[in-house]
Amino acid sequence: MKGWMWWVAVFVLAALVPLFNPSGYVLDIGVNIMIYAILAYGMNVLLGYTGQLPLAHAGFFGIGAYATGILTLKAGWSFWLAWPVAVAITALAGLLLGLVAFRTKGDTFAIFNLGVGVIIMLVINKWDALTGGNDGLNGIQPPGGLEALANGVGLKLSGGFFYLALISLALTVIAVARARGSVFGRSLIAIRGGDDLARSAGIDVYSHKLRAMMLSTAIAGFAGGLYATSLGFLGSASTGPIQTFTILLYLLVGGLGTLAGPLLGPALMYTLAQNLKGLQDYQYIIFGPLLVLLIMFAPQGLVGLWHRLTARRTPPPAAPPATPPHQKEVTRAGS
Amino acid sequence: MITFLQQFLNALALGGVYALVALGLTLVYGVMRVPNFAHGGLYMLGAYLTYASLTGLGIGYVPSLILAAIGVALLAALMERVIFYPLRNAPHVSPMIAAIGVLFFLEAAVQLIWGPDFKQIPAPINGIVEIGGIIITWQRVIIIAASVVVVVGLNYFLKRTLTGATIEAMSQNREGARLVGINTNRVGALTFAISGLLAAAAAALIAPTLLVSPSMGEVMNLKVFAIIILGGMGSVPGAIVGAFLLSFAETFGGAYISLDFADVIGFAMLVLVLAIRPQGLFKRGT
Amino acid sequence: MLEVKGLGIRFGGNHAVQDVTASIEAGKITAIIGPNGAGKSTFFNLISGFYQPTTGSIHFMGQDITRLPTHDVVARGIARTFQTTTIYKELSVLDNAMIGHRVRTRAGLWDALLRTGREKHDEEESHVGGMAALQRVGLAAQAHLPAGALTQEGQKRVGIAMALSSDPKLLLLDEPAAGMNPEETVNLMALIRELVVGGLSVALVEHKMSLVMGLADEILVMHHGQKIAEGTPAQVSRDPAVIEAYLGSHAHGGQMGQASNGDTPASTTVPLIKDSNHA
Amino acid sequence: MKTRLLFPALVLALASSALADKVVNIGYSGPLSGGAAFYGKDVQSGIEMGINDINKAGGVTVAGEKVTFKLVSLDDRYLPNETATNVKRLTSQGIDIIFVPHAGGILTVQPLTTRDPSFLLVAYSSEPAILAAKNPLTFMLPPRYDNYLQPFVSTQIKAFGKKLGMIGTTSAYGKQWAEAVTGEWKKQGGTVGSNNGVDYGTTVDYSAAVTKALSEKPDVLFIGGPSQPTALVVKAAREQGFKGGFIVMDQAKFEQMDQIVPVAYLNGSVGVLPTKEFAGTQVFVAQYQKAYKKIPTSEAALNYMGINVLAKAMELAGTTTDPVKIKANLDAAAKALPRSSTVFKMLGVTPDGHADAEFIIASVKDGKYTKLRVSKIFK
Repeated sequence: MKGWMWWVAVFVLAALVPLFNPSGYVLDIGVNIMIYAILAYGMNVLLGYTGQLPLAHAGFFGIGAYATGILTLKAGWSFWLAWPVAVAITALAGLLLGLVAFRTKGDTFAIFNLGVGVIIMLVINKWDALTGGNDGLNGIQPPGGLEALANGVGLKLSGGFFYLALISLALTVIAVARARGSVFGRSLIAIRGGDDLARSAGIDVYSHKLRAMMLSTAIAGFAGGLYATSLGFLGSASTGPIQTFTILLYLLVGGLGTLAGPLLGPALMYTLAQNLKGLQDYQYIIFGPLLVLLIMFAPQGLVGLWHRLTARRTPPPAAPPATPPHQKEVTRAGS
Repeated sequence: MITFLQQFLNALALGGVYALVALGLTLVYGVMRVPNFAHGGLYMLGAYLTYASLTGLGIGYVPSLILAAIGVALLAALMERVIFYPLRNAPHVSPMIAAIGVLFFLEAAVQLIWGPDFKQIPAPINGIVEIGGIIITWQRVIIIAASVVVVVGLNYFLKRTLTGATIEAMSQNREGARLVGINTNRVGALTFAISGLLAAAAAALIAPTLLVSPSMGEVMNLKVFAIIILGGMGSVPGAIVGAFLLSFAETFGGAYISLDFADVIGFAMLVLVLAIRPQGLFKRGT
Repeated sequence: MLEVKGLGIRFGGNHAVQDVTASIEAGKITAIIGPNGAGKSTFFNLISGFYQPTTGSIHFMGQDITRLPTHDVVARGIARTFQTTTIYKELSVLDNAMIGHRVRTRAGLWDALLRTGREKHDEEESHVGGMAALQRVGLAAQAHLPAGALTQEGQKRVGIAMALSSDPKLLLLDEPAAGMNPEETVNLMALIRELVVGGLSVALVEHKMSLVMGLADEILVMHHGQKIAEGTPAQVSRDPAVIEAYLGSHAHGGQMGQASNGDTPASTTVPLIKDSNHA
Repeated sequence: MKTRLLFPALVLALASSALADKVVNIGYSGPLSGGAAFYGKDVQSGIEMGINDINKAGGVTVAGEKVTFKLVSLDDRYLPNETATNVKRLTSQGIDIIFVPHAGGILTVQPLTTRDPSFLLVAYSSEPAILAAKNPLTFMLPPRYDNYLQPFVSTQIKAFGKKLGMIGTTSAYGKQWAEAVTGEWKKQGGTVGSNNGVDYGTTVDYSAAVTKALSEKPDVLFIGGPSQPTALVVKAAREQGFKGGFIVMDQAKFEQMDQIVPVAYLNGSVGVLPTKEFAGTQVFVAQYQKAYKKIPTSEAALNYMGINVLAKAMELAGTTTDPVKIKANLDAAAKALPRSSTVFKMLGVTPDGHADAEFIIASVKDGKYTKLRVSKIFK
């Protein structure tokens, strides 16, 4: 079976789920997984393809969500207009951060981003007049026409949200796959291999990083808008570093720099977390070491393991990289 | 004027604690190039071990502090051996992500053992000192004094002892140090142990003035990272200056601008400094 | 083709390259030699835009390229390789070459997302350009192997292909023969000659004197960051300043240029420390 | 891909096994891990103990049937989206009563209460937006606090003077309280200094905020958040030489604060005390300490009461599954609650679902708690 056929099969099967009339809970899990997956795809653009650790990711998710919430609630816009505008706002915010942040490299870049992530969360939390501060934003409406549309095909609103999320996820996968498979995407991979090597190959590293950042944050904002409308309430807690770390964990489990990983990770981990709820106290006692073990022994996550297993049975050209995808930056060749 | 001097002392005590925690972090970064996100976890664990020694073993404050510091130092060295040493040649994001995993684990483990409630460590010496209308508690006097002692002691250790000089050499130039025949393996674990020691000591010092909880390390973590980036990652003087810069900015920003602003100010400063000087205030080789 | 005037760069208080005025002629092979730490690679890094010079100017084909960012320098036709086999080992040989062609394509993020005509055209062109470069270095048959699976020499060729696929007019090779056995070195020399016959100009930094003397049309000798001699191999090898420089830097200097063998530990650590300060 | 097929099956299997004879499941979604875990666990402990007590007493009789309870707790890490997922999971298991202890989660799931399947939301949060939503199936557990503003303010103005300094917490509830106290203080002719509220959840050191508030030379300080940090604010103020009185927001409890600071520091404070008048109170405190090895907070006590009121309401309504009928009987249940299970004196439940209890308010003098008289009950 060819790669794209698997994807079609997965999406067709997912699209069948609401037709079996499952409980709102099952649909909700589906929507949550898909939101996390979209976020993971966004993070993968920067971390998996470009080799930069974006620790402000949940902040941009927050910007997208709050922009959607504020535009619909306070400015009275239709969701269908507010959503794309929120995505544009997030991309712009990503550009602004990138202009400054990409002056730094490596660890400093990551921690700088973490600082920005905290600022975004604090601003959302303190700016009562705009964001509702600690009270949050309440009463964000479902997209106009979604309920009628869902009812029209014999579904409830939750079914409508499931399909909205599924379409959003499909768009994200297509966008990321196209970006990765392009001339532009190949340049990102080149940057992942090291700034200096990419520069000497003639790639405008700064401008490519900026555009990767914009794509990544735009996707986070896209997920944010979806989150805002499907939940109806926004609070600052979901925009902080803990949320970023959760996305990072999901992405690592699935597989960094792979196309299936960002979907596989959230699907597995979120379902697992749901079924571990009886062991809440132990959840992070398991997840913490899991993160360590993954990064040490399986940096490409489940997809990487799968490739390693199948590689034994297929001829070498399909062999995956034995080395982690993003090499250490080459030291400058000066004497 | 009295209010101003009072705030000055407040800032001094806070800066002392920030400096102690930040020093360990910056040393580890300097020597190992590991941005140790688990550092806040070590700090939190230090507070809990102090609490446990005080209440469980019934020993005094100072022995508890020492016990906690040794315990955390050993754990930090173990962490280096088991996790960060094997990851030394991995992509630079790997140790960072592993450290986040350790932080998750430490928090969950502490909550499981001691529960999620606030714990209180009684101050070893109660009471206050009053000088010309300015009031300071004995605990804060101890904090300020102890941080000065530790900073001076650390400086002596790095400059005047062979082991210290080795750490210095390695943080200056890892490859060079290896060529000169320094055992880089041992230095890594040792540096981690020192950083754990400092974090635990800082926690034991400040704990009597605040509440001990499993998430107390998260806030501290973010602040000390802001500090060491401000000062330049890996720079020892940078960490000290950054610590006091942050504490003074927070205290006086809170006092004269807005208390809401105090939480944001550290990070706003960080963004500003990096926008102008991406290498931090104290430039050093990487 | 390339003229530098008064070129210099300082790291801290240390002049790594100082007041170098020289030119590289079109259609020729120019070698840059000198003892370790003479500033040869720094000189390369300046020309290719990796470092910003503190003084002086660089002109290429009559245009000032002194402060251009690296990718602009590549776009104008100067490509380089690194000392070590620095390539994308986990990517295929063809991908490596296609990355080098990026500078000749213009498709960006929007083109990728919308699959525009430009994207398709550029992708096709990258493929053609990459394959053409592989053909030139004789790796077309290995195009789909992971680059890391090739031999040391193969990986060097991948590096050269990556540089060639940017359609350069001037190719800078930083110690191309390092780590190669004599037979591989001969093959490499043949390759470089072919490239020059094909219309390319080449400048290289090299320690292997056999290669330099057998290949170079022009030689530029550097010592302590300064140019001390320039000329044909025959002229240079008789130049007293050159002989002095090589003898001075190592006592048993006999054969000029076999520098790496006779180095003392001290002189290897010096550049390392310098690296760590400025990298 | 496999997982996508697997998880609905898993969930359905879990859901179908949930219902057993005569055991009614009570749902709970709150923070059980992360920074707010101590709060979520406190609330959980109250509900849990209430259920254990009811079950030990043989359960309640609903429509002639003996009914016992079981608590189903889910962690939501304080995140509203997790709360929503948890609530949907609980309702899909046929659970009709769900406790949620934070405003974000409550506001998120409020619209779900009346959708199919409907459920009764027990909201443990004082956020006014919860009542403003006019949701017919919300039972708001923390009692109204406006009754004690007047006696607090008049006591302190009389005892210390007319200048009030503000160092409350910046949670939604804290801000609301600060506003109400400011209003009442001004109404009674006092002046109020600048607001120096700090987040009691994240502040490392209160000295700076305290110094700032004291620089305005207030006679009385308004403070309050969770008990333990509140005690630290008291400590910082006393150590910086503050001699005046405190108005302590009802979230902080004297009996927890005096574990952390000498009770002499609290002299001149007004705040709330759980009453010791009822038989149920002492039993509750003693049993709680035995089971959880700590002093019960008002979180635990109020939720303990909450589950007792609910059990009683089920008895009166004659159903365990119809949230509308149970809700309709809450007021009667609160009034009919036996003294043995009373921690606070319940005055009833308002028609819009807000619990009304009588707290004993007290001032501290010479390390002793003295009851204050509430002169006027706002209705």
